[in-house]
Order: sequence, then C-alpha cells, then structure tokens
Amino acid sequence: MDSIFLYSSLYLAFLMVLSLVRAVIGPTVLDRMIGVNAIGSKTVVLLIMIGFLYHRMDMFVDIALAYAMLNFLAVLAASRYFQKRKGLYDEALYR
Amino acid sequence: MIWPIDLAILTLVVVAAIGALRVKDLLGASILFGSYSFMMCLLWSIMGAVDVAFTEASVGAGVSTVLFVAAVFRTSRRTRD
Amino acid sequence: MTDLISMVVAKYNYWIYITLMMIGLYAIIAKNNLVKKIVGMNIFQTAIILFYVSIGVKKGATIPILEHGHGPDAHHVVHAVDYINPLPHVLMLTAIVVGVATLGVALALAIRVYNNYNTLEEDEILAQIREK
Amino acid sequence: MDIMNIIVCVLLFSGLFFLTGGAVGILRFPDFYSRLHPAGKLDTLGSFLAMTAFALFNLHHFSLGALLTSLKILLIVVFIFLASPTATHGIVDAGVRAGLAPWTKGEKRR
Amino acid sequence: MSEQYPALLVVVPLLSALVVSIAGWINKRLCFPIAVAALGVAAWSAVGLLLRVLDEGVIVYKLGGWSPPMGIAYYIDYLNGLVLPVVSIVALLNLIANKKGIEQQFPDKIGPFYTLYLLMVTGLLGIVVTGDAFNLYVLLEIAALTGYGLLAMGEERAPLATLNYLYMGTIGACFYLLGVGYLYIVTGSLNMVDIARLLPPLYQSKAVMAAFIICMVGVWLKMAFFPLHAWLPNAYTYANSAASSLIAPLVTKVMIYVMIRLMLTVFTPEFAFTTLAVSNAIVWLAVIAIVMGAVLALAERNLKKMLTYIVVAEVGYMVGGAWLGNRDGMTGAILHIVNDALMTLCVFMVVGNIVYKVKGYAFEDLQGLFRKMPFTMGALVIGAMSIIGVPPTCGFFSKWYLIVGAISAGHYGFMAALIFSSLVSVVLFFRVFEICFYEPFADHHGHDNHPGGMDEAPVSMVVPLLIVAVILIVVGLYTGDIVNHVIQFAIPETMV
Amino acid sequence: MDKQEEEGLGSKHNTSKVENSDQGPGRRKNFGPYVVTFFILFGVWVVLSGKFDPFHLSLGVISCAIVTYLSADLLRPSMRGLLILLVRWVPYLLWLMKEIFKANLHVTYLVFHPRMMDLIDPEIIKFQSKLEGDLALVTFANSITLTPGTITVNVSPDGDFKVHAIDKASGEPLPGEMEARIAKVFGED
Amino acid sequence: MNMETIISIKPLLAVLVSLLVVPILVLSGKRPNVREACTFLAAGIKFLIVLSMVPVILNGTQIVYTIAEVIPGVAIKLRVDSFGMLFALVSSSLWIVTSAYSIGYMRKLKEHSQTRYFCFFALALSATIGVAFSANLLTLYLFYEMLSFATYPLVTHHQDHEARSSGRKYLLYIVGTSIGFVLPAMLISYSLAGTLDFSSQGFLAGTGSKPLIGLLCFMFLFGFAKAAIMPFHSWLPAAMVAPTPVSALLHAVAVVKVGVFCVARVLTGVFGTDLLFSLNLNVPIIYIASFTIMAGSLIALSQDNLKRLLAFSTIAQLSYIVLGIGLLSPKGMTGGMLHIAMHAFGKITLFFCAGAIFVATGKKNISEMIGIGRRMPVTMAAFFIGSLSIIGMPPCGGFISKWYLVLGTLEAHQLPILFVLLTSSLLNAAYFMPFVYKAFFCRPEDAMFESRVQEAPAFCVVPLVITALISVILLFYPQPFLRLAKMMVQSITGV
Amino acid sequence: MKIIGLIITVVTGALLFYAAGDFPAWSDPASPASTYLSPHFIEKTMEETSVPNIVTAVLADYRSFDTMFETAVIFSAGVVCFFLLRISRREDEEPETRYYRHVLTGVTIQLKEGHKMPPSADFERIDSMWTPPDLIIKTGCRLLIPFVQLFGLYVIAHGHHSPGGGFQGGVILGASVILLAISHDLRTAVRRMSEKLIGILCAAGVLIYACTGALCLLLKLNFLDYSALAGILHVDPITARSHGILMVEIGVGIAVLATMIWIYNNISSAGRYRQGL
Repeated sequence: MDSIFLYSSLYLAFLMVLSLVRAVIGPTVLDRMIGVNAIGSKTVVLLIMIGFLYHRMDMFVDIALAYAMLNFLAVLAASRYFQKRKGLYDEALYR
Repeated sequence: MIWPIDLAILTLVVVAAIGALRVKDLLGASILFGSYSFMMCLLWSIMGAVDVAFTEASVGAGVSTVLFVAAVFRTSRRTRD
Repeated sequence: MTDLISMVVAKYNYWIYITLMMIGLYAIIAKNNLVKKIVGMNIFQTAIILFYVSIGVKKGATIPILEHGHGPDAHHVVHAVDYINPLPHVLMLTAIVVGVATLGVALALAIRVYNNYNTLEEDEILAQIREK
Repeated sequence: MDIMNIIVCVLLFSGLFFLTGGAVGILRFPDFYSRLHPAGKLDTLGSFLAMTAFALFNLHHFSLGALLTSLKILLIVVFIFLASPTATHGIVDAGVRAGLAPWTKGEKRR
Repeated sequence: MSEQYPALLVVVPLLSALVVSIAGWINKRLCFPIAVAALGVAAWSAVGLLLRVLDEGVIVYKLGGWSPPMGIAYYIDYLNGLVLPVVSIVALLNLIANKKGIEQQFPDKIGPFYTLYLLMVTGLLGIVVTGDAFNLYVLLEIAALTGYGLLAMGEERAPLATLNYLYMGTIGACFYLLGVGYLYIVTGSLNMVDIARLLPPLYQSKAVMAAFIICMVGVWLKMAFFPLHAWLPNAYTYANSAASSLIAPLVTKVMIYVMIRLMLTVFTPEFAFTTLAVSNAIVWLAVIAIVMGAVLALAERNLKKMLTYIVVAEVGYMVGGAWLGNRDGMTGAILHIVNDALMTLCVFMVVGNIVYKVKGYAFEDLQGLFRKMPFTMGALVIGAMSIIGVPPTCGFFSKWYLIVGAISAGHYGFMAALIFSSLVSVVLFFRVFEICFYEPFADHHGHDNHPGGMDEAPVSMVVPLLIVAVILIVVGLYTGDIVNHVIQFAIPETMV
Repeated sequence: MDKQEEEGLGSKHNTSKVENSDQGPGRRKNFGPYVVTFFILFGVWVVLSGKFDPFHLSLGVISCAIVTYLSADLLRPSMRGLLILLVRWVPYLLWLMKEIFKANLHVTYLVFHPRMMDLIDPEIIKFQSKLEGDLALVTFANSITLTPGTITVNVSPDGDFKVHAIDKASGEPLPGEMEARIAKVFGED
Repeated sequence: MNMETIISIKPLLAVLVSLLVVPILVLSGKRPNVREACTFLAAGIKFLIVLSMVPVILNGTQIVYTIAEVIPGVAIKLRVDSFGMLFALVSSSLWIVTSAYSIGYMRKLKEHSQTRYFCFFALALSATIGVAFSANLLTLYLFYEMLSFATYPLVTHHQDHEARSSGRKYLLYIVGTSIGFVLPAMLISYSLAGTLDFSSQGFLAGTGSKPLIGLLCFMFLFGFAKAAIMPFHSWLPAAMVAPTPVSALLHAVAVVKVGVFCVARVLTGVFGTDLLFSLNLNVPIIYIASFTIMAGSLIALSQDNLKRLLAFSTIAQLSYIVLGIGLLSPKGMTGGMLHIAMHAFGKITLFFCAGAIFVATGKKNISEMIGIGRRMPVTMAAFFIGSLSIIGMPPCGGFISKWYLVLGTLEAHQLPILFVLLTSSLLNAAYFMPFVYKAFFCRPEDAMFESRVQEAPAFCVVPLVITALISVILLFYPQPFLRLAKMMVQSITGV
Repeated sequence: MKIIGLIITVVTGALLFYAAGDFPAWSDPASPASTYLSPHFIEKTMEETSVPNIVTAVLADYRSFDTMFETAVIFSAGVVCFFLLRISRREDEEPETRYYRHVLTGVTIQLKEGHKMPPSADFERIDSMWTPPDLIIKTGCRLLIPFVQLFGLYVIAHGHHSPGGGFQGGVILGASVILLAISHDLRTAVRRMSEKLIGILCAAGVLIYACTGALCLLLKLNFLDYSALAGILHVDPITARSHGILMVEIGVGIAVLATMIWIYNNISSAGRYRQGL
C-alpha cells in the first residue's frame, strides 16, 4: 500500500505542475487564482498522503484541516480586491 | 523523509518562486507567492517537520498572502518588472 | 558521472536552497518594485528555513512527536534514531514568525512610501525626490 | 482486508482521475469562466473521493483513535464542500466585477 | 537578587515595554515614568553585573534552568560586561533627553513609541548578553524590527530609506542565521561556547570557513561596513531625532560587538586572522570605509547627514581595528565601541535639541546657534572634539590604541586613514562651528548684549546632554582603568 | 419560543440580516442558541481532540465556551434547525452527490475530449428563484456551483440567479429539480 | 643626574585655576566689574602658585603630579622642571599684565562678547601652563590641542569675513599639522619606546632606525606649527585680525611660545642631544631655522601694517629659539631658552604699543603714524625699548639671550649661523628703527598728531610700561630665568 | 543594478555551492546535527517535561527564551504597523459626507457637513467605497468562522500531543477574524474586536508569557524555569513544566491572534480603519 501512496503522491505532484503552469502563464490574475486554488486543493490531499507514508496520519490531518480551512482565505481576499478595485486590465497597460 | 516527492516539490518551488518574481502584476505575484508557500508547507511536511509545516500552512494560507493582497489593494498593482 | 549524480541527489535540498536564496537575493537587489523586493525577501528567508529543515532530516526516522505519548506505555524507551531532529524545527518556527513580522512591517512601510510618492517603482520615486 | 484495500485503491484512483481532469481542464479550457468548471468541482470531487479512501484506509487498524481520525478526515471533506464553492464563487464574482467577458464559441483561446 | 541581574537586565525592559503598551491605551502620562524606571533598573543591573564580573569573572545564567548546550544561557564576561552599561545608560539618557521631543512629534502615539523604544533596548541588551547563537538572531530581529518602526517615523523620505534599511537588514540577519546554520550543521550545537569547543578540529572544513564569512558579511551589512553601507545615511538622517539618537549610537556598535564576539569567542582569533588570511584585505576595506565616510561627509551640507557619514567612517575604525590582528587593535576596537556610542549619542542628541528648537538641521538652519543655544553647542564642541580625537575626550584614546595597533601590525595605510579622517573631522566640525558662530554676522563692534537672545532647549533636554558631554571626558580620563581592568581580560590571552 | 428560536439554520426571512452580528456577542438574553452552538462545537471538539481525560475535556469546555461567546451570533443555530438538518439534509446530500458525480463525469468527458473546443458553448443563464431564506439561497447557489458545468455567478438577496453554464446540456435542468428539493429541505415548498 | 621629585598638587592647581574661573566668568557675564576682578584674581593666584614652586625648582627638585593613568605606561601627568618653570613664570606673569591691558582695550573699543573673550583667554592660559608642566608627550599634546581650540574663538573674535578666513587658516595650520604630524609621530614613538615620558636623555634613544628617527624629528618639528617654522608660518600674520591683546597673547605669551617650547621639549626630552648629534639631525634643523630667521626678517621689512610687521618679526625671533636648541651646545641652548623669556617681554611690549596706538587713534599702518611720538610719547618710548630688546641691544634683556646664542654658535662651530644671527639683528634694526625715527622726529602728516599728548587709557598704558621696564630690568637681573635655563641645560647635557 | 545584482548573486552562490560540498549528506543519521544535541531532546523530553511533542517541548521549555522573544517580535511588528500606519483621529480630517445605510432596505443616505446620525440599530455607518458583501461568501464564511475558531483553540490546547501550539493556533484564530473582515467588512470585524482591545490583548499575550517567566523568578528559580510553579499548582515539577508550557502557549496564542488582526486592520485600511479590503 505504501508504494501505491508513494506513486499516487508523485502523480499528484505532477498534477500540481499542470496547475502551476496555469498559475504561471496566466494570462489574467483570475487565471492565476484558479491555478493556485487548484494547487491548494491538491495540497490537502497530498498532505494526508504524506501522513500515510509516515504512518502518522493523526498528526498530519490537523495540518490538512487547517489548510482546508484557510486555503480559500487568500482567494477570497484576492476576489474582494476586484469587488473594490474594478479594472482587470490594469495590468495589460503595463505589460 | 520521502525523497522522490521531495525532489519533485523542490523543483516546483523554484518554478513558483521564479514565477512570483517575473509576473508583471503585483496581485498575481502575491497569489503566486501564496502557491510558493503552499509548496513550502508540503516540503516541510515531506521532511517531517510537522510543526513547521503547520505554521507555514496557517501563515502562508491565512495571513501572509492576505497581507500582500491588502497591501497591494492599498497601493497599486502596477509594476514594471 | 555516477558520483556527480549521487552528489547532486544526496544534496539536492542544499542545491535548491542555494538556488532559491540566490533568486531572492537577486530580486532584492535588482528588482525595481518595492513589493517585488518584499516578495524576494520572503523567498530569501524561506530558503534559509529550507536549509535548516533539511539539516534536521534523518533517514528512516519519523516526525518528532513521540508515539504513545500517553497511555499505559507512556514511558517506554525512546531511541533517538527513530525521530527526526527537532531542534531545527524549533528554530525555524521562530524564523517563520520573524518572517511574518518582517513582512508586515515591510508592507506597512511600502504603504507609507506609496502614500508619499504615489508609486512603488524605486526609480520613479528617486526621480521625484531629485525633482524636489 | 484485501477487499478493503481494493476499495481504497479504487476510490483513490477515481479521485486521482478527477483531479487529473481538473488539472488538464484548467489548462485546456479556453477562458477563465470555463476553466473554473474543472478547477472548482472536479478537484472537489477528486479530493472527496481521495479523502474517503484515506478515511477508509485509516480504519484498517480499527481503534477509537483511528475512528476519530477518520472523522477528522471527513471533517476536512465537509470543509472542502463548504469552502470550495465559496471560493469558486468568489473568483467568478471577481471576474464579473472586473468586467471579463465570457468566451463564446468561435473565439480564440484566451 | 543580584544573581538574577542577567535576567532582570533583559526582562525588565521587556515587561515594561508591554506594560507601557497597555498603559498607552489607558493613560499616556504613565508611559514615561515606567519607561524611565525600567531603563533605570536595567542600567542598575548592568552596572551591577559589570562589578560582579570584575569580582568573580564570567557569570553564567541558565534560562529555564537548563544547562547550556540544551537550553539557552547568558554569559557575561568582560567584553559584554563593558558593553552592557554603555547600552543601558545611553538608552536611559537618550530617553530622558527626548521626552519633550517625543511629545512634540508624536502626541498621539506616545505609548507605541515608548513600547518600541523599550523593545529595541531589550533587543540590544539581549544581543549583548546572550550566549546562544540563535537567540542572538531573534534578538537581532527584535532590535531591527523596532528600529525600522522608529526610524520610519520621520520626514517624507524616511519610509523609503527605512524600507531600504529593512531589505538590507533582513539580508544581513538572514546571512547571520545562515552562518549559524552552517555552524550547526557541522557541530550540532548552538551555544557559542560549545561551538567554540567543538570547532577547532573542523577549522579546515570549507563549511566552517563559509560560515565565518557569511556571518561576517551579515554582521557587516547590519553595521553598514563600507561596501554595504549605502542604507545607513538616509535611514538615519530622515528619522525623528529621538530614534536616530538611540539607533545611531547603539545599533552599529552592538553589531560590532557581535562581530568581535564571533571572532573572539565563537571562532578563535587564530582562525580569523591566520587560517582565513583575509584580515589584510578587510583592513584595507576599513581604510576605504574611513576615507569614503570622511569624504562623503565632506560633501554634505546637512548636519545630520554629515554625522551619519561619520558613523560610517567610525564603523571602519572599529572593523579595521578588530581585524588588525593584534591586541592593541582589538583593544582599540572594543574601547571605541564604548567611546563611539557615547560620542555619537552626544552629537545626535545635539541634533535632537537643534531640531526641537530650530526645526531643521541643514547648515543654513544653524546660523547663530552658539549665541542661541550655548550649552547645546558646548556639548557639540565636546562631542566633536571626541570625534576628532582630541585628548582628554575619550575618542582620542581609542584612536590611540587603533593607531598603535596599526603601527605594530605594520599597517600604515590604516594609520594614515585614521589621521586623515581626524583631519577631515576637524574640517567638518569647524565648518559647522563657523556657521553656528559667525552667522548671522554680528555687527563688528557690537555691544555686549545678546542680539538674538538665548533660546536654549528645555532643561530636561540639556541636562542629559551635558551629562553625556561630561561622561565623554570622564571616560577619557579613566581609559587606563577600563583597559587594565576590563578590556585586557576580554581579549583571549593567545592574542598578542 | 420567540422569533429568534424559530430562525436558525432554516431562516425564512431576510430580516435575519438585522441581527447580523451587529449587536456584539453576549447582548441577548436568550440562551437557547448559545446552548445549541455550544453542543455543536463540543461535538466537533470531541472529534478533533480524541482525548477524553478530564484535563483535555475541561480545556474543550473552556474553548467551546469562548467560541460560543464570541461567535454564536454568526452561527445562529436552533434546535429546530438541527433537527431539520438531520432529517432532511441527508437525503438531499445523497441526491446532490449523485448529481455531482454525474455532472463531473460529463465535465471530465469534456476535458479529455480532443475536440473540446467544439463541444463547449458557454452561456449565462438568468432565472428567478422562488427561494427566500438566505441559507436556502446559498445552499442552492452552492449546489449549482458544485454540480459541474454550472457556476453561480451572482445571487441577489431577492433570488435573482445568474449562472454560467459550460454547455447547453449543463444549463438546461436549472432551476428545476434542485430548487424544489432545496425548498423541501428548508420547508419553503 | 639624579633628580629629587616630590609629589604635589600645586602644578594641577596652577593649571586648574584659570579653568575653574571660567564658570564664574560665565555667571558674572552681566557684571563686567566682577568678571574682570575674577580674571585678575585668578591671574594673581596663578602667578602666586607658580611663584611658590620656584624655590623648590631652584633647589633642583621636580614636582610631579599624575592626573590619570590613561594608557598603560602613559599617564596624563604634570611635572615641573626648570625649563617648564621658566616658561610658566613668563606666561603666568604676563597674564596679569595682559588682563589689565585687555580690560582697557576691550572697554575702550566697546568690543562685543567680552565674557566669551575672557573665558577663552583664561582657558588658553590654562592650556599654556599645562604645556609648560607636561611630563610627557601625551600631556603636552593634550594641552597643545586645548590651546589651539581655546584660541580659535579669540582669533576670530570679530566674527566677520576676514576673521572667518583667518580662523580657517589658523586652524588648518595648527590643528592640521598637530593631527597630521604630531599625532602619528607620537604614536610611532610610543610603539618604538613604549613610553612617552620626557627624559633628559630622550626616550627614543636607542630605538628605531635612522631614517625613522629622522622622519619623526621633522614630523615633530613641523607638527608643532605654532612655532611658525617656515613653511608653516603663514597662519601667524593671518591671525593678526584678532584684537591686539589676543595678538599679544598669541605672539608673546601663549601660542607661539608654546610652539617653540614644544619643539624644544621634544628635541631635548624625546630625542635627546646624543641621538640628535649621532644622527646629525641638528644641522638641518638649524638651517631651517636660519632660513626662517632671514626670510621672516626680510618680509618684515616690506610690511606696512604694524601688527603684520610684528608678526613676521615674531616668526624670525621664534626661530632664534629653535636655532638655539638646535645648536645643541650648552650656551646655545641656554640662549634659546632664555630667549623665550626675553622675547616675550619685548614683543608683548611692542604689541601693547600697537594696540594702544589703535585704541587711541584707530591707526594700523606705519605709514599713517608718522609723528605719533608727539601724541603718545610714553607708548612710543616703550616701543623703542621693546624694539631694542628684540634687536638685542643693551640695555634690554634681549641682549643676553642673543649673546648666549652667539656664544652657542661659536661653541658649536657653526660660523655661518653666527653670520645669520648678526645679519638678522641688523635687519631687525632696519625695520624697527625707521619707525621709531619717524614717530619721534618726523613732522606729523596727520593733523591728529599735532595736538597735545593724549595717551591710551591707563589700563593700556600701565601694562606696557611695566613690560618695558621688565625688559630693561632683565638685562641687569636675569637671574631667575638664566638660572632656570642653565639648570635645564645642565640636566640635559650634564654640563 | 541588474548587473551588480547578478554579480553579487553569482559570487555568493558560488561561495555557498563551494561550502555545501563539505556538508554531511542530506538525511544522514550520523551527521553531527543529528547526533550531538538532538538525541538528548528526543530521549529525555518525556522524562523531563512530559510533553510528547518534542518540538513543543523544546520550543516552550528548553528554548523558551527564544520563543518569548519570538512573541515579542510579532508583538513589535504589530506595534510598528500601528505606529507607522494608524492615522489618528486628529490628523485624519473627517470626510465631508457621511454615509449611512438602512440595514433592512439597503437604502444609503448621505449626511453632509459633519452631521451625525444618532446611534440606531437600523442604520449602520458605511464608507463611500462600500460595496455590499456578497451573499454567498458572507453566509459561507459566517458558518465557517466558529469552527475555524474552535479549531484554532484546539490547536493551542493540543500543542503537547500533536503538531501545533500557540503560534499556529493564534494565527488560525486571527485568520478567522480576518475572514470575517473580508467576508463582511472591516467595520464589522472592528466592532467585534475593537482596536483598544486588540492593542491590549497583544501586549497581554506577551505579558502572560513574560509573567510566567517572572513568576518562576519570584519563586526563587531561574527565569522561565517552570518547575518553580510546582508549588503553586500542587503538582510534581515535571507536570508543572507541562502546565507551564501550556500557559506560555496560551500567551503566545493571544498575542499572535491580536497581532495578526492588528496588522491586517492597519494594512488593509492604510491606518484609517474605515474601509478594509
């Protein structure tokens, strides 16, 4: 079972690469937010998997929980930015 | 310590760091910086530093990105590099 | 060749920490935008945390929380080999906190600068100062 | 317990499958709104399945502690189910407020 | 209680910082007495510690009751026994002197200001007293963070200058931390004494050398040693006067203390001077630092900025002296920590008084000050004499040791730089005196009355200033005792 | 049982915004919501803690009390709400899971389809929901979001929905069955 | 020669008296009479303290007092020996007369900032006595610098543009050389010898290589720029912008004398005659000194401004002293030391006269003073006596010192120097005598001088009469000074 | 600047790369770091402090002094942010127009020239930049926040047995309030945690920590030697250490909680406390 988890987690890491690609290439900030949010949700899974790999599930679940709780805080903050500062193409001017 | 994942994430971390610095938009940079700290958190837990990972998770996800966004909100998103 | 590979893999963490640190350092020195510099500064700090945490790693050991801490066999014999070195973690907790604190102060300063000059680009600010 | 393992594997792999869909989706889809579809919920379901797998696997060595840990994992799922749509909504709301026009058929990729 | 002095020294300012912070929300008038009392206790403990060290030798204080390699311990030996009273007394006097200035500048934020002030002093005292390499980092950051806060509240340019300081300071602290990490990775210990015990077999290791270099670079960044000094002048110039007259005297000096501590205690002098074989280059850097500092100061038309460049030059003095590699040079460097702290305090307090009264410190603002503020200017004269190096003010004696060290090390370049900087200081200060003395031009055969009249700063500002000025001379006269009874023991016997 | 008690998780009225955290904690005389909140929280605590020695339990009691004091007005539960939750939510959730699963497969199919660009045809659907309570609206909106293919773009407190659908097939069933079921859950049918 | 030493606080008191009077002066600034009384009192006390030590010194005993041990092996230490005593006696006695003169001068001209003036005057005197009593190079340096800074406000008293540029020049030369040359030289000596205490054989004897010692010697020689040895002389004429009492103090009593005193001290106490002889260092010294003498006298010839003339005369006369010490022969050294006293009384008379003329008539240039002797006969008579003393003619004290100098050149077999001495005496006469002649015997061009006798205020006239008298008396009774000088020379050379 | 940066970076990097060659291999159990001090911590922690989480034990007991200053660092960061950014009422000119919103109907009214609305439950003061909080986000966060807070407290309380402790818990608690501020608006959050309360809590947290230490000092043992508390708590010294650690963690938690909110409030409103993010 350990090896299954190991390879699954490697595969998840690979998936994170894909999300990270979206986060890096953009093109808008919102796309980056999607990418980062996706990375966040994969991170939670990966954290628990690491817990299994260490055979100390009970310790890692707290971190994952904290992560799940707070992951969307950053996204909310960023989206709140657009509620108050309109104009997404701000950045286009300075590209 | 689970070295294969460690290697993979380490590489990702570098990509995220470079991405955060190259994005020509401060909001994007702060969001990418958030992803950087997510991965750092993963890295710590991979290396068995649960407490550090916990801290990084709560700080990176809960506070530092929000602070960045708040500061960008109060200043400007504009950047030339 | 194999030596090289084994060397690279055996110290991969260290190479990456150096890379990250240099990325951060370059950003602090060369970037023009104040907030970008702050991002670079944080990357720089995290790189050092990475370094420290890498020191603590121990092959075949588990996380530094004693198993069966409470209960009937609470005081069983603990072998140091079984647990990861906790000291770097302690130190790095402190370092992370310091990092957050520095981040807060830096952002506060950046806001003050922005209030004064209405821009975050260092060269533009300097140009404004020169004009006065 | 082999059956248990198989169930766990199946759940895990299907979770990974959906996660893959999410990851590929946000790369392939043409614009921001459509990208949110795979990102927002394929990931959610993927995590849900994977978490369930973990919760089950954790009950391998059954004990009160293990049960509670499994419950905690399920708590994570609950949180994900609460937080993920909220976050997705936050992003899409931001997009609308920022004035991003949705992609319609025939346009180029953005 | 005297065995608890080491704890009191740091804990009392910390506790009082917190109490002041709370008091600031309740009643602002409570802040100042609490702060003064706390610093008084700290100064008392510092002096008590010095006396005890003179009696008993090194004092070890185990925090939390854990013996050193496990827990954190304080080591008070001759070196920090000397620096501690200086830090605490400088902080105390400056606080008293700046009460009015603070009330004038931050009427609404008195509580936070005193809190930051006390925290900063806590950090500095802690840096000096601690025996744990990592603990030092934390305290460094406390001192730095509060310093940023204090410095940024000033003129319009202050935040930008402070932000630059913050970048550099963070790099510096991180480099130090990294160096400690390198030491940890090869020794496994964080206690300075313990590291020193474990290190000698490893001296050929590349990691140890790198650790030393990195630590040094980090510390140099923080103290604004020559190529890394660019942040200092602006940061100190545009800050408010209470902050700059706390930070300018203490921070760079405490960092130099850290450097000397690293060189003498953590590493051995042999390692620093012979194994690494870079001391000559560093002394030359110090020479450049001194010359650059002097020349750049010459170019300034602004008293405070001029003084900050002098601070840069003084850092060159101390680094150069410490790296000369002989006993005299090191004595000079340590003595100069004390002296420079006092004389920088003196001149910056003068600037504080001038700012309080004249609201400016550019050269044009200084006209006729000798008549207007004779006591302040008198203190400035004494401070300037000390910086120039005129006996019997204390600045002369440290310069003396530095030059003797330079001569016995055969490093005439350093000696020439010191002399050059003294000469430039003469020009610098007499230029200031001229302005204060001549302008506006008194009518030639005027009367013996005071045309502008005397308009001296308040007594609470002048008296501490005069005390500092007197201390400058007293310390100068007691140099022999300080060297014979304290500094001599602070330098390892192996160093000749 | 006064009005406060009746609201809770199944709040019907928009008026709930009046009490929306404005009055600060601990002002109300009614202890009902507090007790309920406390027990919900304590249940979660037990799951989290997993330690049943008196020391940790007392810590739990203290913590739950603190959170109750601070945030009970945010959660605003009631006994009735809890019962509703147990009785009506479980079937709804199961149904929702099924829907989610189905829709997920659909989106996954889209994602991996080589000619994905031809298949998708995003559009924005607008409709007026009959639901009234805040919570009901939010549940509905979140359920829409969770079923792939559709994302709630905007909900006004009056029930105006704007939904982004990835293709025609995803958007069609709205509001439809889901609204009805939610109305049933919240007793608004 | 074994010297007895006694420890006494008297030297310190002598230094401190004028220092402690400063706060009193500051406080009494509003009441000029109290202030000036205090000045007088302090001057008197100081003179008495110095005087009280004279018998002890004449007995061949030294008085020592250590203030603080600042550096291992080097203390801030006072020691009274005969040479120091000689100098202290001259300066402390002259302070009294100068004070009196200052009062007259300042009051008459209604100068501003008189309190500051008196304070720094007192400070300068303190430093002067300190220099005289220094036991080692560090103490010497300390008081030397103190004197430099204390005289700066005096030199720039007028606070106008001219004063400003002169003040700059003054500081540049004085402080620049002392920090640039003396400080490193002192430190190098310290690291060579490990001590800085003056000893009769020179503490540098037996250390260091020949070029290094030579270098040190010249660093000291030029470092004490107050001695105004060319090429570091031009501050002196520039400093003439100061009020005349200051010039008098500067040129006759404190500053320049301190310079030459320091040179003499260093040459004898640091290097020692043997070392200088063995390295042949005295030859360049005396040639530099002779050059300064000749050049100074020649420049003085062309001066019209009385004070500038006196200044160049001073430059020349100071080098007499250096020359005398540099000859390293007992007679020469005696002459040099004696010349400190003799020149002091003579020159101060001249300056007082110049000041008195300025006070009474407002004239500065010689060409405007033709026939002034009719109006100010007493002053001009004193001027005549003073100039005689400077030229070195009987019946004045200057004759004795010049006599010893001439003997010294012969003793040292330096005949060219003899020639220099004689020529320069002729030159001295050449620039003083025409003025005296014009003052008394030429017809006044300015109507102002036609009127009846009208001298400067008594406070101005009395001091200059006194000093002129002393100048005369010293020829007949040079005993205290001569004996002190001889004792010193004896202790140095053993002869 | 770019070229200078590049040069510095390359030189530093080369030095570090060069030095890294002498490091013990990564994850080597025989490296000095793993064999010198840490075995003592790992093997003795349970006996000496009865805390299974070694990191917590080392953090809050063996190296508690570090942690105290760590807390002080975060405290000072809060004070600095306040000090730098907060615009006091005196300096901040009151805006000409005040905006009030009728809560039930959402009607916004303007009052010009400094008129004030009498305090009423029906009207809330808003800012000109005010945007109505989104319904979904608002409701979602409303439901989440109590659980986040509970989790934060749980983390503080269980720092002995599982990862976490005062700092992490404090951050989570702080984040919950920040979440409130983001999902509703800053005024709501400030109404719950007023500025004065935060300022006092911030100092009080560190004060708890430092006073615990000082209490030990008063009980005739060294600073922060928790075994001194045994007499007061009526337990054996080892359990006293465990309790001391808990006390300290609570202090850290309070300080961090307050500071995080404080920093966020100041930064997001640029010191005006009017309109947050």
